[in-house]
Amino acid sequence: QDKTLRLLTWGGYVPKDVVEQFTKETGFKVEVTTSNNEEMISKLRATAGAGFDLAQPSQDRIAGPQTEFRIYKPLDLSKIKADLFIPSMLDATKKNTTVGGKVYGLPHIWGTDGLVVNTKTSKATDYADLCAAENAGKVSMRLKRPTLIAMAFASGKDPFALYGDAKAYSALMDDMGKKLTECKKNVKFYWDGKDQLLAGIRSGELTTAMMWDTGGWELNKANPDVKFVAPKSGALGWVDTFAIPAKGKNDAAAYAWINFNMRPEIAAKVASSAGNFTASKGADQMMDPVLKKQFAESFPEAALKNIKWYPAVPAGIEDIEGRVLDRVKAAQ
Amino acid sequence: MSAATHRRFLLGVLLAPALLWLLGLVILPHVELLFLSLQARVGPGEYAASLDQFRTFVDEPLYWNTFVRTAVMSVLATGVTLLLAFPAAWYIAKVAKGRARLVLLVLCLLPFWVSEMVRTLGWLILLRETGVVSGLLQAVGLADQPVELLYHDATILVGLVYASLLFMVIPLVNSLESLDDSLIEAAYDLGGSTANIVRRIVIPHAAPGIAAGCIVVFMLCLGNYLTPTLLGGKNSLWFTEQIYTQFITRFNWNQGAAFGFLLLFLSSLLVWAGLKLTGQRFGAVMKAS
Amino acid sequence: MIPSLPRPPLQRYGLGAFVTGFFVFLFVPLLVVALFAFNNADYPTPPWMGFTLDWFTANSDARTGLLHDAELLQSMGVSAWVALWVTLLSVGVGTCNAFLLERFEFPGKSAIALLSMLPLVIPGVILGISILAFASRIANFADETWGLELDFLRPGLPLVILGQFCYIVTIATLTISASLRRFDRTLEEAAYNLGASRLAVLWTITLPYLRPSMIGAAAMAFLMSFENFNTTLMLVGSDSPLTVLMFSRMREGATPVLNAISLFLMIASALLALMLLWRRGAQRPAEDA
Amino acid sequence: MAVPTPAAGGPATHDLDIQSVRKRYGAFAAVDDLSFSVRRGSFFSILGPSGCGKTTLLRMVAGFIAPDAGDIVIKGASMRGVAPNRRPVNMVFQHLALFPMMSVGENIAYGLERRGIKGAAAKAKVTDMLRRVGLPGSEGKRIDQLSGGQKQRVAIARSLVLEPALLLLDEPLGALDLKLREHMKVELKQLQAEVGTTFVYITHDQSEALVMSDQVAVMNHGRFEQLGTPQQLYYQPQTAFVAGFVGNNNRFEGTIESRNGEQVLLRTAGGMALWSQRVGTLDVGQPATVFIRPEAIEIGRSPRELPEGAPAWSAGVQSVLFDGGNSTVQVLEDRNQTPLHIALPLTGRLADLKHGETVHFAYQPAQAWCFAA
Amino acid sequence: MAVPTPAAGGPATHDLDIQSVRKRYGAFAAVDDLSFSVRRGSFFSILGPSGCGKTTLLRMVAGFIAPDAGDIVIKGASMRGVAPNRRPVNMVFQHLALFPMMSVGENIAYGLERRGIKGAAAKAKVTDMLRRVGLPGSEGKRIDQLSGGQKQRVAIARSLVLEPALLLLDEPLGALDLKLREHMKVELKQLQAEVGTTFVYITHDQSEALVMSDQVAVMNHGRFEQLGTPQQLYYQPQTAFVAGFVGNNNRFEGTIESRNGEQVLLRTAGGMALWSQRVGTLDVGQPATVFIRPEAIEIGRSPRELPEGAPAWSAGVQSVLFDGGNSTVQVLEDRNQTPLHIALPLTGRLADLKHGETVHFAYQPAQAWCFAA
Ligand SMILES: Nc1ncnc2c1ncn2[C@@H]1O[C@H](COP(=O)(O)OP(=O)(O)OP(=O)(O)O)[C@@H](O)[C@H]1O
Ligand SMILES: Nc1ncnc2c1ncn2[C@@H]1O[C@H](COP(=O)(O)OP(=O)(O)OP(=O)(O)O)[C@@H](O)[C@H]1O
Ligand SMILES: [Mg+2]
Ligand SMILES: [Mg+2]
Repeated sequence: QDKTLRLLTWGGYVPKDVVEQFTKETGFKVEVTTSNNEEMISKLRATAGAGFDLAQPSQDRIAGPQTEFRIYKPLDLSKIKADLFIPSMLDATKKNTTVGGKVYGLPHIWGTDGLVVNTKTSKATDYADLCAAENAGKVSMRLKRPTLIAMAFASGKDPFALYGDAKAYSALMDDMGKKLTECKKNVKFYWDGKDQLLAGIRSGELTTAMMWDTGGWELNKANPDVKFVAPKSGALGWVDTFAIPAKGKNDAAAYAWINFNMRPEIAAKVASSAGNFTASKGADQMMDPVLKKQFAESFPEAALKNIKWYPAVPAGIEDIEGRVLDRVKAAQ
Repeated sequence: MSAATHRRFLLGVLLAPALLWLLGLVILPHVELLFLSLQARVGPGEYAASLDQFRTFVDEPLYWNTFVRTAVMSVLATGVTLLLAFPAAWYIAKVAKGRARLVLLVLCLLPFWVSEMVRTLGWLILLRETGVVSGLLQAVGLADQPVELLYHDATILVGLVYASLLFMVIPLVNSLESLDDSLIEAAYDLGGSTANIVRRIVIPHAAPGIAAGCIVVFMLCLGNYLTPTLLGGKNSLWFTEQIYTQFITRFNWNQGAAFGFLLLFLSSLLVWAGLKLTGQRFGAVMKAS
Repeated sequence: MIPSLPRPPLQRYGLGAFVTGFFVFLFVPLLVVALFAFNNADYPTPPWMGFTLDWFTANSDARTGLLHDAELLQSMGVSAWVALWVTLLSVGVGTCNAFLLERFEFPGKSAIALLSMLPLVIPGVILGISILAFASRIANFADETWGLELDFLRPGLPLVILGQFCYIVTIATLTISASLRRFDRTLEEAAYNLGASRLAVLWTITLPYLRPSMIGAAAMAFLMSFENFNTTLMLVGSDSPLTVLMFSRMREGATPVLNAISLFLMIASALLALMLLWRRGAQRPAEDA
Repeated sequence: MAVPTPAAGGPATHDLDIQSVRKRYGAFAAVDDLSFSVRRGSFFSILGPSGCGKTTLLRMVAGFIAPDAGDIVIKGASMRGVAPNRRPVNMVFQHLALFPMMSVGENIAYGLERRGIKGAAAKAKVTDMLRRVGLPGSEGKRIDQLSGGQKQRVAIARSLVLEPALLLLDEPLGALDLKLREHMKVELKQLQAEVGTTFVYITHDQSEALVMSDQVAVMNHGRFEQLGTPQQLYYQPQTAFVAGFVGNNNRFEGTIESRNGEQVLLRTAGGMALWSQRVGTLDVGQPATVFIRPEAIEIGRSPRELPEGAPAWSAGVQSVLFDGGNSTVQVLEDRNQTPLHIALPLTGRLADLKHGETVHFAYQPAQAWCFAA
Repeated sequence: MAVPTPAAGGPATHDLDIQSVRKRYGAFAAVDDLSFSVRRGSFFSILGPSGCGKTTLLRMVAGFIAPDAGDIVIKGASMRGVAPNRRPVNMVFQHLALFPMMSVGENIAYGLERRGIKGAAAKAKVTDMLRRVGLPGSEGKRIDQLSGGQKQRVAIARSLVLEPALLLLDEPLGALDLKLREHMKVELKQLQAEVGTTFVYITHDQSEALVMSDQVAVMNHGRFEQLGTPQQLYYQPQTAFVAGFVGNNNRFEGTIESRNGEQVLLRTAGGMALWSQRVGTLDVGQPATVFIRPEAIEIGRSPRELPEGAPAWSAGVQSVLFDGGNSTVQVLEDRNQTPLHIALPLTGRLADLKHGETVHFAYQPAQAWCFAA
């Protein structure tokens, strides 16, 4: 009787035509709830992993919550067509999402965090430029962990290396907190919704912001002056995954959706709708040429190499970051 | 007697839903909240009794500050709402007649029937740097460049006041309507000035309504999430936002519960103090709302 | 002051101007929202780019108008569904409560009366989290002890309905109680005396008398449920009511279709208001008696 | 105290028999061991001050309150354990209790419907009833379109249409204004005479009770002080309470100075000596109260205008309460400074009295009553 | 129509002068070109049916409504443009409008405080005033602890303490129950006599107006029908309206058949021929109305009991409305089946009349009044 797939995912990951094709092929209807990492986790936590048949958290945010709340099911890799994935990505993701010897996540879409810059009015090239005096009042960032981590890289530290050492990490974050506090006068607002930020840049109220690549490229289409810039100290790389909630009711549909989505032609469609890149092998060739061009422009060879991929977040780290972020927000 | 048993049976039938509601949806959930707040995580999926959550609140000035700020802004918003709503309520209750009064009252209600989201969207369109008001100011020459009206504390205040007006106007209209015109005429006839009549006759009479409106508005402001998050600036801290953050982005239900409980407790304290100060009783006041 | 007293022009026109300003303040945000529903731009914000009906009717890849936005329409359906249940439950239980509180004496009554007003002053977010936490505890307990999966206690529409019901029933109780308190009990005695059974008295006299206030409470409950955000946010599962969907749209990228749906809501509530006014107008003489 | 005696006639001629009925609220007896009967087809009033237990009594008859002791027998059948909606009595409530959500016709048809009488049969009865109370064709009117008097009639029609053995009326005229009340008094009396239903009417307004009733019971503190025709109550009060409560009266307190058969002489504290009819046993030296009605006192500008033989006093006019046919004058008796009020003749002969004038007055001792204090 | 004539005396002896005052609501004249004066220290009543414009008139005097035309002069000073809180008048409102949020003392002191009288001086005045209205020591009571009559007195005290030139009272007894109203009537009259303040009192209850007033104006449709002492209104009504409105009356319509000086003979449709005093010009052939008061008719069981000389009729008793001193009997005149009601003698002589008995009645034509119809 389970004819629907309840999907908890990100905005833009489920284009209409893809759903239509999927339904035609498999008979499963798709019910989409869009969300973000934190909300996905907290929702699944509240339901103890019920309510959805497939979720798409980032790969670094699977292991921790899984240990803590046991909200996912181990994946049955035999039901996956592994050859549809870019092998290196599949392996890396599997490694990061393994808890107790079981794999909980498969890669889907990847992208980076970096700077969106209106090149007419701002010359920013690294995260530190967000706090440069010349950009005062025209800058925006999120008060979330990526910002802290980016600042750490910008000041030459490797926060990921300190993930295991809570004390050192805490000290580092405190420093970054101070930095962000000083930077606060530069900030017009801390963005929370993508739309808020895009509107700000589009209208020229903002010149520089820390954001995902896709947003930058989206703006670039309308205004060539706005570019996504991979920061000198390295863009932050993330991979969104497929994970099956612990009490998902329709695993068959979930696996069908995964396999369907990783087909190169589908993956390409999804990727261009999301404005990002995919872990599907062979989708590359079918990508939107504009996006490819934008990617090439933002990521010269060196920048591509310099991408810092998020490792799995150990428990406790987020508490440390959270308190620092709260302080930044409270600072006058 | 059978009439008495019949009555007891009826009482039971009526008492059941009320008790289910109060126990199941009000009391026990809050007991659970208290219980949660008194626990702390000691390991993955393991919790133990602890006062850590409350200690965090005391130790971390941030939370304390946020709370005070939220309370102060809410009190301020309540005051402004009262000042704005009173003349309007007076007009509706005492000056407008017949159908006009009804129409005005419905006009007051209307904005509150559309979602709070819509109202906030309206303010966003109006107040943003490239928004309507900024444009108007430039057009009439009061500003020579775009003015950012969003993301200030004053903006939050406007938003809060806007969101609360109805809840002040209705109890005020109700209590002012019950004020007999002849009392005002009598006071005037005995030589009272407008100010004196307002102070001696109108306000004492409307006191339960004022208190009811103030309590509801204060609580609404305190518990508001949308307005401070969407209209508030980078410095905007709102206690509900903290609770939301703890629950949703930090997955720290225990801390969130502690905050929730503190908010409830401290706000009740404020309301209680307010009632004591003005010599009102909660039950009577809520009936006036 | 009141019209029967001489009012200095300053007072008179001052009050008039204030009230005009008050209503402008109330309606300007709504008007701009409505206006920008026709903006030929992809974003629900200024600048004005020309007139279009796209946000109602378009169905292309670039633009999805209200009429074709399945997600939005579905969420509206969800909201209506939730509101319907909340209304039914609130009015039903509210009526029971009104009878309980106005017609019965029992030990602990005043405590129950006081408690029943409490949800009005509990911030919505806290109501949401406490119910969430409590429901999770029961569900987890059932799961761990008996392996019983109590789905309705997990975030989802049943919990949303319960959460909204929890405080909306207070309002229904207050409204219906007030009406029941005004009810002249000799009407019941008269009917009884004329040979009606207890049930017939309830059915032919008391409930018809309460009907207007029950309808009022129902309208209120429906609207409050429809526009609730704070409590709902904490309790939603996979089906989003309209407000939650609008909130996530506003964060994740909105088009003027938000304005379009807002306009739709405004028109719907204005129609409802007109209907109420018309009904009230028809009943007027009866009420005055 | 006079103990009320049941009216004459066997139980078959009685629609209502109250047998030692009692109702207490805590230690307070609202109705105190009361027994009486109401003759079929009569207009029976219970008259008493506020709080004396009238409503309690009536509600016991209607069945809303269960008596603590005693029995209520209606048309020969005991009402013990019979619910209000099964008793052959109907009640007209003080504020009428018309159903505002129903039209006049629906109000009147309500009781019929409850008995299962619907459609044309009910309609015919309603039409007929409305005609009988003088409101033909008002079926469709809303209650709030009626005047006070019309509402009154609808309330009575609503009860009468059920053809009750007994119609109970709880101060139904209390809410009306003066002129309308005067008018409704007469109308109600006529209506009762026409329909022939037994009416039990309670009121605290003595004028209503006197004008309308065949029998009046004066109630006080849960007991009957006296039961009789209006004329009996007015002209032969049995207790001081009845004398004071029914009609206006001048009241004098003092001690009995001498006795002559059934007449006694009372000396007030001020020194005035008054002959009057004694009621009950009463003898020289006892403290007592004399009542003389204002209209039982003859007044004139000169002693010659007074009937001969009776003792006469002179007095100074304090103020004239001119009220047309009901005018009275307040005077201060000259010798003892005793205040009295005296009715002025209907002819208006003394309407021009002025403050300070001297008048003379006298009364017939047979029209004055003396009770033990 | 009789045009009211201002009372005698120069303006110096008048506290209130109404000069051609008019107030219209749309085309409807609530107060229609009215002029009159109120003598200093008098109790002046305005009596009229509901909606005749009494409240409108009083509120114009108090200043709550501005007249469309004319002037209101109080103590010789024109009130044009003077705000209500600056006029030397105070008002007692229909529902009293006591301030429930203040104690009795605070209520009374309110007006004093507004004049800047505070502390001991105010306190003394309040104490004195409370004593004068018979409520010494009630300063601290809450309003809701007072009975209806006490509230009444506090409301009056609150106004009187300001020593107004004029006290305006808008049906202040309307809300009280019958017994209390009877009592307050007398009390109010005494109070006015004691304090000497001019009272302007409006009411629709003729008994109140007659009992209390020095002068009564009967108002109808925004105009005065007649202004005079209570006795004048009662015994010499100037218009049919006054004759019908003040006191009870039997009313007969017909045409004038013959005239003899100031007396005219009216023939009713039923054929009854009645002699009466004509009021105004009125001649043979004109349609007219005759009023005869119930108490102006003599009644007896046999014609011999009636005074000689006057024409007499026989009639059948319809019903006796026994009400002690105010009893009347409704009869149907035998020949023409004309219904009348006749007052029964105060002595109670005919209180035992029964339905169907034959009685005889007669009246003095000098006590009957005939007006053009
Ligand atoms: N439920 C009750 N509990 C306690 N005392 C009561 C109750 N009902 C009535 N009483 C008392 O019983 C007495 C008689 O009341 P009842 O209503 O019969 O008086 P009443 O003669 O109808 O007076 P009124 O003319 O004011 O209507 C009063 O003193 C009243 O206070
Ligand atoms: N504001 C108004 N607008 C229109 N008509 C009015 C207004 N106020 C009073 N009236 C009319 O003027 C007339 C006189 O009203 P007013 O209140 O003076 O009567 P009243 O003699 O005091 O009657 P009552 O004895 O019922 O108090 C009434 O017919 C009333 O309908
Ligand atoms: Mg009673
Ligand atoms: Mg009036």
